[in-house]
Amino acid sequence: MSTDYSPTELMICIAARLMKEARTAFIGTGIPMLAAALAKKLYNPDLIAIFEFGGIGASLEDLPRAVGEARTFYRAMVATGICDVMETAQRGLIEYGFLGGAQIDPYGNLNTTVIGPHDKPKVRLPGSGGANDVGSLCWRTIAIMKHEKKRFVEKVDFITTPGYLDGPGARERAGLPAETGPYRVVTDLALLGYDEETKRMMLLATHPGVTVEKVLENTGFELIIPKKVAQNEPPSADELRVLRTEVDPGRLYI
Amino acid sequence: MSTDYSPTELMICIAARLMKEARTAFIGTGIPMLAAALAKKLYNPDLIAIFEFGGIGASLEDLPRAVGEARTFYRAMVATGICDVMETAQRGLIEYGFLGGAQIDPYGNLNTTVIGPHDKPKVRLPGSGGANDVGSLCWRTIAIMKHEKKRFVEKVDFITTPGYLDGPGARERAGLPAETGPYRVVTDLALLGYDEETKRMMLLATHPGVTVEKVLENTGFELIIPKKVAQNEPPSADELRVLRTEVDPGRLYI
Amino acid sequence: MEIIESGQKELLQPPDVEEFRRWLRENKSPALRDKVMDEHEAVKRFIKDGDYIGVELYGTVRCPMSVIRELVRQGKKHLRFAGQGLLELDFPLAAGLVDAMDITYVGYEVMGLSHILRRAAESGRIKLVEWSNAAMSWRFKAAAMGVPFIPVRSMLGTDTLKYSSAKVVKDPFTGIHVTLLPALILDVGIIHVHRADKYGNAQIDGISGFAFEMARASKRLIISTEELISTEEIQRYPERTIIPWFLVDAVVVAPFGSHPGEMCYCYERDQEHLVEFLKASETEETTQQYLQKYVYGPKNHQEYLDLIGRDRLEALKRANKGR
Amino acid sequence: MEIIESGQKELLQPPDVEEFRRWLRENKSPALRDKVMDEHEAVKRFIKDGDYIGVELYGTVRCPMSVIRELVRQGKKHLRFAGQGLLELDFPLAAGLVDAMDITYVGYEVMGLSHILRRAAESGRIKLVEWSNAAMSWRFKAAAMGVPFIPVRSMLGTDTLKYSSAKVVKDPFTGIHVTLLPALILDVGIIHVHRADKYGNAQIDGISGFAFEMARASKRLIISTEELISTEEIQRYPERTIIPWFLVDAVVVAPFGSHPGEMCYCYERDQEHLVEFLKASETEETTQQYLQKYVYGPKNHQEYLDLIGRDRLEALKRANKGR
Repeated sequence: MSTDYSPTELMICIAARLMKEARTAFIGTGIPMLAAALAKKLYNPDLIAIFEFGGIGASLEDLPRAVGEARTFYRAMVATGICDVMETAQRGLIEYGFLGGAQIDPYGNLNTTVIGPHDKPKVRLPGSGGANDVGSLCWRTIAIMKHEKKRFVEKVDFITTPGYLDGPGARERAGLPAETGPYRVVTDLALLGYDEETKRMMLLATHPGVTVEKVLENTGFELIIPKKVAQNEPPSADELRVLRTEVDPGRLYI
Repeated sequence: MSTDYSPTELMICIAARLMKEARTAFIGTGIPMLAAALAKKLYNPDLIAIFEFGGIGASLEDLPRAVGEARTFYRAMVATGICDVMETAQRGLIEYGFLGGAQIDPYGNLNTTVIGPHDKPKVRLPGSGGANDVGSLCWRTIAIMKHEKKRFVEKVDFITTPGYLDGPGARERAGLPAETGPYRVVTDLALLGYDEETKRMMLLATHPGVTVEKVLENTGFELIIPKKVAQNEPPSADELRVLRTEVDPGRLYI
Repeated sequence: MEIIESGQKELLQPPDVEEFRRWLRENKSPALRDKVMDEHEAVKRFIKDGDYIGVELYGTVRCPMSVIRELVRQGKKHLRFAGQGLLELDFPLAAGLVDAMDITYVGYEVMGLSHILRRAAESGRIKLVEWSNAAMSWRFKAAAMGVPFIPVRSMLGTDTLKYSSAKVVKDPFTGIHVTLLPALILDVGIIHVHRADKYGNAQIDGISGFAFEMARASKRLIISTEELISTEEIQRYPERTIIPWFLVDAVVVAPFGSHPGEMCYCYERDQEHLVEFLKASETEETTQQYLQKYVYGPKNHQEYLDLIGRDRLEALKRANKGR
Repeated sequence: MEIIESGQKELLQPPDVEEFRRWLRENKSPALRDKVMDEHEAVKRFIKDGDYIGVELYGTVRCPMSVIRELVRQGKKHLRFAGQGLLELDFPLAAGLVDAMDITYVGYEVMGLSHILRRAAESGRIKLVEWSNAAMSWRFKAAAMGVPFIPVRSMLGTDTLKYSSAKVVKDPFTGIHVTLLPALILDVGIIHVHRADKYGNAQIDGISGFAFEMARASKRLIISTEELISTEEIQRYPERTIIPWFLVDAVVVAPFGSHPGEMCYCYERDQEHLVEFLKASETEETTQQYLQKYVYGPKNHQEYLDLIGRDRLEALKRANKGR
């Protein structure tokens, strides 16, 4: 255990621990990449990292700087194209997907398109990118977010990427593949999940030194607080060592 | 001019002459292959031969024995797959297609599926293969047929491959690409085409020594006979020399 | 989009992409396991009575014959096939193992009709549903995409459509009629390749037919390969991996695996043997004699190759001109 | 198949596959012509005011920057773009050449938002229609197939669909709802590749993004290439030809053509230059200064490379580790 770590490092470690049993994961640039690399090194060497533009099964020994660059297929067994990768997800062969966003709502719906009205936005964000596809087609998605009231909102300005939409059964009614949907949210304050019955977001565990109250203060909607809220372990010495000396020794991201 | 040639050689030469202006042609095994090779050598070196399982632009210096074997892409610039080739045709990039069949009707519809009822056939034929696709998607199709009454019938037992279906506008009404359809029929007796207005088969030219009457005797439907029926030139000495010594010196097909 | 026309034949295999997703999730593992096994084990473990099977090939090219002979040897029953082929369909048909086929082409191009198909179809012993070559490949493509259908502009207006299970609808964007082909999800796919590693990462030289699509449309996938190569070699040219390991269940090493068919850049087809087979196939009796000699007789691929003879195989290799 | 939902945004480019067929028939020639030309000629001849343009790339990878800079230099107007990109979209946006985009992602991944897109969108200067990355590639795939739409299971239930021009229908085979994406036929496609011959036969190393689909979805196609190779080399490995010559109108030889982006197995991206651009892009004024210096200033790709400097380019090459 160590107390000398950054919030980003903690988020990476929490996300990596979620990958302990994962077989395949759709990886985006940034924290998901580091989490996957850390998980591969410490917990799950068989984890297959998949990048949307065609890299499948990269070693992740060198951290990619972007989702399409050579390190996403360095020593990989497959270098294909985006249609093949997305269709692999559409067939149900990709288990986990990582997502980010400017806003998230209690059902895990994400906004990366606009703040304000679509045709005259206050802030124009990049757009869906592969997020909508990952959120539609993977079995389980994990959102990585900064935990702020303006980001955790009752209703997102624009549903770029489907969470549970407006509640139980809504994904299936819309035509999205059955049994898919949001699984976890990793923030700088806590680890969250979803209530099985209502499909609304639920606190699972707070980070070291973070109270339930602090989480609630930074959440703009009614969050389900179960009777027992766990505490996340801080990064272990092992996790930090591997993260800093092997995963990102050049400190590209951390 | 030569009088010492086989009916097959004549058919090859007639088909090759049809390729004088062709840019791209979908080639099947047998006569179309020889016609394309002969056309490339004598009339149209730029003719691009396309084989359904992926070979595009083969030299045809060695005759393929089958539509998928290495000579269909020997010294070709592209070796791809069947979907890509058929989609290239679907986009309208393949001009000519060659077809054969057990039966043909006045609208150029072809049968290669069954003689007799489908579920209890008198003769089970191979099935469509790529024929339906070639007949649907290429701009112009050329049928190569033995000219017999039992093959040139008023109504084919089974429309495997679309000709003009039941007449003018029928292809478009069915959803087939506009302005496509049967163009010529090369038989061992004659060269035939289609009347622009009725879309019914029409005699264009008889082979050397063949009378219009002989063609009619061997046709099981009412054939349009225009006022002026041309005479096909027999194979020239040049055509025969190239066919025998360069196209098929091993006499695989002729 | 109103339905304009529906093919009247039943769907031999439902395009249930939800069931396909669930099945793949529960049964497929991306773990890097050594999957090399002989054809006996591959067929025993991954093909079951009643399965719907697809075989990837074109003409006599890149045919997974060693696996097919083993399938016949093990006498798997009540099979249904994606019907595009030659010997690889004629053998199971002649052995009485096939109940139904989605057929596009069973025949020998310029060498003539399939006598075995004729006997099976004309006696009414098997159910046949009609498609075109492209349609069958596109049906695999739809399954590979994980969607229940794919729109195309083939088969329209014909009896091929009428005796299929396709549907015609009006496109809501442009108003033209298009054929919707139902996805074809295979219980088992069988593909012969030039080289693969022990995990199943496979490369194919030259044209690739419908290998890409069929591999992705298969629940279980048996790869046979001319050559086993190292994973390092795969990793060096990852763009050449046409079939990734996580789709593959068995890797069967089978040099001359396509015999009597050919393998581009490797060996020519055995025309003499093909003629021998076609002659034998003319009657039921001689067909069974052929099967006895070449399929049931040798107990595995090696014994089959011994029967054909090393000299003959080497001659087929020498006849090939390479790249 | 009843229509369950229709995206409310207009189709920026109609999926008229009949018109596409006619256009290709009348305008494309498979003749083996030498198509090598400089970027000035390629842009002048094959890009017109009002065109709908697609640029193939992913992140800062394999970006056809030399052609894009020339496009901006020639000031082609009222363009519409398939909106997935970074600098190759930001440059024309900043130059005021773009009226509308089918957008999926314009941004810099971990490096942040596009300031140029923000100014264009927040001022209401451009029309935006929303899609996902896969949806855009699938729309190219539909066009490449020559069909007006393709069914997928993405975008359902979201505002992304509502602000698109997709439609949702009930699949007549299984009853599930699927999204129908309209085919996206490009007036012009621009793709940068590792190597091509003078006719336009092109090879790409490593992942291929959506090059295969986009090349086939384009009426006119400009290829820029790191290296010109002989047709003999193409013929030796015909399975490596990802873009066949008959799709290609111009072959522009452009070493370091992706700069400041990277080219896998060749050179790394120029991170320093990217940061310089991103900083400049923060205000309208500094953006125009950047364009003045790096786009309008050099009169062609060679002058641009001279401006960047040989040492720097060689360093980017050395930093790459190859296969």
